[in-house]
Amino acid sequence: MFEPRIVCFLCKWCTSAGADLAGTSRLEYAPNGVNIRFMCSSRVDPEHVIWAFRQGADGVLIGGCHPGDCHYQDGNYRTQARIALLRNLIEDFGIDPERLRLEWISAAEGSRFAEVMDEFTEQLREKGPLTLAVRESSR
Amino acid sequence: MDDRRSETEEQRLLLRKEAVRGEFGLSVDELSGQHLYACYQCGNCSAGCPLASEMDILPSMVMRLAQLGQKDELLASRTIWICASCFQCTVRCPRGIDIQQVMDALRQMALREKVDHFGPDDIDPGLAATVPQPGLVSAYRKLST
Amino acid sequence: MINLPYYPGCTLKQRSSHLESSAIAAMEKLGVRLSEIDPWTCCGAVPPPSSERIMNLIAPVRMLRALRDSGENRLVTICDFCYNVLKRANHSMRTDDLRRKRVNAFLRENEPVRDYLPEEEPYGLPDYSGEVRVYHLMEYIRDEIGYERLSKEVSGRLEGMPIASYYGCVMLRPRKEIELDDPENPTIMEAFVSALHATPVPYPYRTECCGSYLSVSAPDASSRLAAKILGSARDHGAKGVVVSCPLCFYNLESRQEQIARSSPGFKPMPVIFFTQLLAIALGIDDPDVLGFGMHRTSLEGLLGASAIGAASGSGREKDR
Amino acid sequence: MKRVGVFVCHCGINIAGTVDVERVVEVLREDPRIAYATNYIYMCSDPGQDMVADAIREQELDAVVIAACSPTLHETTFRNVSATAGINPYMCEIANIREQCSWVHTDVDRATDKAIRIIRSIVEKVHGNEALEPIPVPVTRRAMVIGGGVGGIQAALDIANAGLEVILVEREPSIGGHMAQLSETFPTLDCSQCILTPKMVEVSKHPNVRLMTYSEVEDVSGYVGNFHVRIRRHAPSVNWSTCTGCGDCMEKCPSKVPSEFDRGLTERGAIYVPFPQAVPNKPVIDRDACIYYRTGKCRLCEKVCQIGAIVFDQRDEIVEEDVGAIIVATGYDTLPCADLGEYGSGEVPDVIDGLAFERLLSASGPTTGKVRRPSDGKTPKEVVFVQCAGSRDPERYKAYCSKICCMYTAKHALLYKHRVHDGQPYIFYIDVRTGGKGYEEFYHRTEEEEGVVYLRGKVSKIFRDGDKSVVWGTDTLTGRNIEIRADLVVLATAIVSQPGVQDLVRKLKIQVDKDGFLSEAHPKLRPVESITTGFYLAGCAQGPKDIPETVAQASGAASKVIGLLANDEMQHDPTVAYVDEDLCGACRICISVCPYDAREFDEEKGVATVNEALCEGCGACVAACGCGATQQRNLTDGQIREMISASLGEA
Ligand SMILES: Cc1cc2nc3c(=O)[nH]c(=O)nc-3n(C[C@H](O)[C@H](O)[C@H](O)COP(=O)(O)OP(=O)(O)OC[C@H]3O[C@@H](n4cnc5c(N)ncnc54)[C@H](O)[C@@H]3O)c2cc1C
Ligand SMILES: Cc1cc2nc3c(=O)[nH]c(=O)nc-3n(C[C@H](O)[C@H](O)[C@H](O)COP(=O)(O)OP(=O)(O)OC[C@H]3O[C@@H](n4cnc5c(N)ncnc54)[C@H](O)[C@@H]3O)c2cc1C
Ligand code: SF4
Ligand code: SF4
Ligand code: SF4
Ligand code: SF4
Ligand code: SF4
Ligand code: SF4
Ligand code: SF4
Ligand code: SF4
Repeated sequence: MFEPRIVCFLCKWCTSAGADLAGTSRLEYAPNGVNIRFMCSSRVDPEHVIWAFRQGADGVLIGGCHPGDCHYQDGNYRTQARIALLRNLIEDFGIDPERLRLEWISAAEGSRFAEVMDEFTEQLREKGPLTLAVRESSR
Repeated sequence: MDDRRSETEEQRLLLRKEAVRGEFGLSVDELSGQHLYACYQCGNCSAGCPLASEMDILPSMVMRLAQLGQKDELLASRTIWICASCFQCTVRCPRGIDIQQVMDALRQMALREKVDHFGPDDIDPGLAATVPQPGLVSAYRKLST
Repeated sequence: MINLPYYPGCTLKQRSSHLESSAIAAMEKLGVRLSEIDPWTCCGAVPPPSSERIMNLIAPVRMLRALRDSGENRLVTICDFCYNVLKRANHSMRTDDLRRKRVNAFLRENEPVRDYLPEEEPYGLPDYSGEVRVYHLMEYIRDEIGYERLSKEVSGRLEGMPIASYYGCVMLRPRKEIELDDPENPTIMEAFVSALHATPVPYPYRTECCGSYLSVSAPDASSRLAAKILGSARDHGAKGVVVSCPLCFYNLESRQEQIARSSPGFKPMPVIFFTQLLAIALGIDDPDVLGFGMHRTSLEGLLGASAIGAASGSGREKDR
Repeated sequence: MKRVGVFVCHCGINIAGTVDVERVVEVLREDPRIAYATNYIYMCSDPGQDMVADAIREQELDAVVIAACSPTLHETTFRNVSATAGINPYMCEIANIREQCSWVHTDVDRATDKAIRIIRSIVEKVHGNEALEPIPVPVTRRAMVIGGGVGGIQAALDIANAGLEVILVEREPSIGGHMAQLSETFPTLDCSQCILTPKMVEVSKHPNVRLMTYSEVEDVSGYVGNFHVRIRRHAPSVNWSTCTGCGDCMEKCPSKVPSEFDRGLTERGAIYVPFPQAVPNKPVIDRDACIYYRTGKCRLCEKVCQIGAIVFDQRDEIVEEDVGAIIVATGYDTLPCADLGEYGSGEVPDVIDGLAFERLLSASGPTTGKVRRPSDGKTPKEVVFVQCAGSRDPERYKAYCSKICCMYTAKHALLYKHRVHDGQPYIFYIDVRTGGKGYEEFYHRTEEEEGVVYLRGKVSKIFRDGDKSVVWGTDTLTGRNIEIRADLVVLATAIVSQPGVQDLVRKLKIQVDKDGFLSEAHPKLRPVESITTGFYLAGCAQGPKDIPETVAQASGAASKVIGLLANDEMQHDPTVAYVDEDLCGACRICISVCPYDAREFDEEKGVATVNEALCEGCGACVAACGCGATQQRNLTDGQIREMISASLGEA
């Protein structure tokens, strides 16, 4: 079976804490993602996402606090706006925009985090590996 | 003893989710363009309604019964025909509900299901000859099919 | 002389012709010619053009659109019902994208094919989106003529006359669509009465509904409301009540006999259209214009026997 | 290249049960980016910590990665260990292979694989890390409190009692705020003046408090710990240092205007103190009301003042001060009755608001506590109280619940019954909200023992008829409409934000919500702090509150300030944003995205800068910078790219 590789950018205050909770609650989920912890989802630069795809990621997950809960007031609104634009951009690159996922997961939603990881992994399995002209050439 | 209990039992509104968030409420919402559940039962609409004393159910209670899906009771009420669409309730509702539209929606539903409440035969010919057109037109449009 | 596009509506042509005749004559004196738009159709008369049914909007929008296309941007109307319908139709063309599209599409489809239109504009003129300002005549007087000027133009004939204003239901409401005045604490009619040198009488029932079309379907209920309104005006010292709506006039004036029957102790109260009041104040006394003959309740208590005698010598009642 | 050491923890079987730690170490030892790798059963135990410290010294490591539990648990522990072993604490990073790996997976091979990727990505991060020191920010150990209501007074006293200096700035001629207007206070019915006046005096006499009444904040610059404020002291037109407060001038002043303090129920002169217990008890001349300022004639006050304290040409004075922290306690206002058209637009004389009724009830008020109605001074026998007047009405007025009016209306009805034994109070309500200790009991007492009639419904219209005020309401419980011909109507008008608040928050650069109440940093966990560091909130300025809550929040804000000012310096996390000046294209996007106003523009150099003391390190500006000029310390774009690559590489 194809095992997609996922890069997860998680904010420290909500989603990473939610992922920790999934751990303390011993919720099992697919081990396809590696988490990179930022202070806030608004630290995610579109470049990072594109870089991840070019380096072999089949999917990118961005996790932030629910709207209104951002530790830095409105960082997640910025993220949302940026990601919406980015979706169009990656589509132009020939990347299925569904491979980029934005989720609001709070520190209390461990099970949500597990669910999202499973769901996303399954979705990417169906899509198969990402083939990318730029990636081929860089390899 | 038993009889009395069954009587009181019948006076209860039997709530089921089909009634509370069912077809009826949805069609009232749709026909009126208002959200029934925005109503928090302050009673302001009733308090200011100039025709409240002529009604069997106060406007705020119409809203409440509609929330609870009590279609039959509402469509049989006198209130929906007595409401003069004067907008008094509408301008005062703290939740911005156009109650007058809800009344209109209920009238329409009643008209669809039943006979006309009011038709050309019911009008006094003398009256028909003198009353200004808006009165006649409104009465026909609102009270008959 | 200013030419002002004017929408009469059905009632003013028939059962309330005195409202029209007095308005035209009075405005003429103020340098404004009310010129009837042509053609016009019934506005629909039902106050709530309910959100789901665009049909109620077709007739008013068609007229407003034609008016705009003829290069006008104003329309005045006098009947409160017409005003309510036209103004709200206009409001929804301004604010409701969906309805604007649907109504305009409907109008387009039913438009006569005009083959002289250039290719690139297959749909003719642009969508109507509320470009015309709809005035109530009272609003036009307030905003465009101004009460200050008005009070200089009128004679002192009404000096000190205690008159209660009756607003009825649809002239002010609903607030967000009509925006003529504060529906809870309006001043437009009282200020008008003052501008005519009469004395406005405040009373609590001035914005309470008179029953509207219930006079047709539930006449007793409407009589009871009318009795309260007129009684309240009287208790506060009014000698007459001024109205602007034909249906209010009917409920408060023409039905006083019925009111008296159902409310013991009721005393007749003169009721007059604001345009009649304006005409008198401007020195008009042609009985055909004032149309006191169409009144069923004597105006003597308000205007005095001599004034009425002169004016009501003959009157028309078109429908009879 | 740095010499990086990796320490893989078993956590008993918590990690080792799913992750093959032996294999992890083996693989990592092959990695050219890693100088040293080892594993241990409990890394956070004393022997584990010693092992890390020893390895740092012996292996001459520049940086370490601890592959263990979540950084929220032991990041501090291992950074301290690193520091004791002689490397900069920011050279230590945690790879989370427990919560985010061993505990959530069961397949040993795949979990081991994932653990290796996690560790490699963190290894790349420490390679890019630089040694950092916490940013020291000097602190001015003095505070300012804006607003001298009960909230501001309490906060000022708490700070002053902790030995710190406070400046208390009040806009009106006297401190006291709204509480000074109240009669008795729910639920215990203590006399408001009796409990407030001693505090007013105490704060004015306190050696650590500098009281500035009749003053307003002109502007504020600087940042937490180092604010510079300019305060405008309005000219009272009286020399307060010589004035004895004898009151002769006020008695003689021929000008009369409605008294704000008495809600227009009485009049005051142009030269006045707002109320007899005012602090300071020195008069001011209201120049708009003074005949002399308007016409050039009068000066009667000057003639009667024995001391010669009147100074007509006195000018406003600007005072400049440095403070380290600012508490905003500017209180509330009430919705004007004039806004309520259906309740008579404020034109019905016997329809008054709650604060006016407080004045009628107050023993020191215009009627010495006897309830008399404004129109003709008669004792009202039937009084209607209208709750939620302008509250809970998103359509026309305020969407929120004003929180205190249920309680003060119950109090009003009860006090009215105490004053007028044969009187009948009615209360129209939608809900009765009594969330507070003893509040529900108080409400029951009014309802049961005092014979107050509660009517559940909103009042739709009030109008005057003869000498009565007619109230049309409804009782939704019986489904009947109600008419009451009342002698007096009291409206529980909505609590609204201070009209001047927009102007103030612009000067302070703090935030307000859509209703004009000050925004707190977090609704649950940081309710007394503003979003902007260094500003604290107290009382109704933040939202409707009663006195106990105001005082609690004021003390909370004061203790935050005392904590902040405890040292001469504060430590600030150094993982902040910074700018490579050569790359900056001067687009200023960073300035617009920063939620903390930490970004500024250096006009001289033509580049954007970061105020490190204000930066919270969210990274929003870094991501927004199109030129790559802005970076974040120890989380640069370069580091992130390496982390991504490592996490996707072979395991
Ligand atoms: C009718 C009524 C009855 C009440 N009864 C009770 C009761 O019985 N029990 C109870 O617990 N609570 C009661 N309250 C609530 C009580 O009044 C408040 O909780 C309390 O007054 C809040 O205090 P504060 O300091 O936050 O605000 P305020 O009392 O409003 O004080 C704010 C101060 O800041 C000043 N200020 C404003 N802007 C500026 C500026 N820009 N610069 C400088 N100074 C400024 C103002 O002049 C004022 O002195 C009642 C409220 C009302 C309306
Ligand atoms: C069903 C429910 C839902 C709620 N939902 C919300 C909500 O959505 N939002 C909200 O803001 N609030 C909510 N709350 C309220 C919230 O739980 C409390 O406000 C908050 O937990 C109070 O914190 P506390 O520290 O005062 O008390 P607690 O949380 O009770 O903590 C007290 C601690 O002291 C310890 N302790 C007790 N006695 C001793 C002793 N003698 N010696 C040593 N330790 C002792 C206890 O073990 C406990 O750990 C909810 C409450 C309930 C019941
Ligand atoms: S006024 Fe509005 S919210 Fe109040 S009861 Fe009527 S419909 Fe409901
Ligand atoms: S619109 Fe109908 S329900 Fe509303 S106030 Fe008027 S008569 Fe009453
Ligand atoms: S450092 Fe963390 S993972 Fe290791 S033994 Fe301690 S608690 Fe467990
Ligand atoms: S008369 Fe002079 S001393 Fe007395 S209060 Fe007035 S200003 Fe002060
Ligand atoms: S000068 Fe002004 S303050 Fe002094 S007494 Fe005259 S009016 Fe009053
Ligand atoms: S506290 Fe009571 S009276 Fe005040 S707004 Fe809330 S519910 Fe209404
Ligand atoms: S990192 Fe965040 S807080 Fe710091 S300067 Fe940038 S946007 Fe402002
Ligand atoms: S966003 Fe970047 S380039 Fe633009 S001003 Fe800020 S630092 Fe300079």
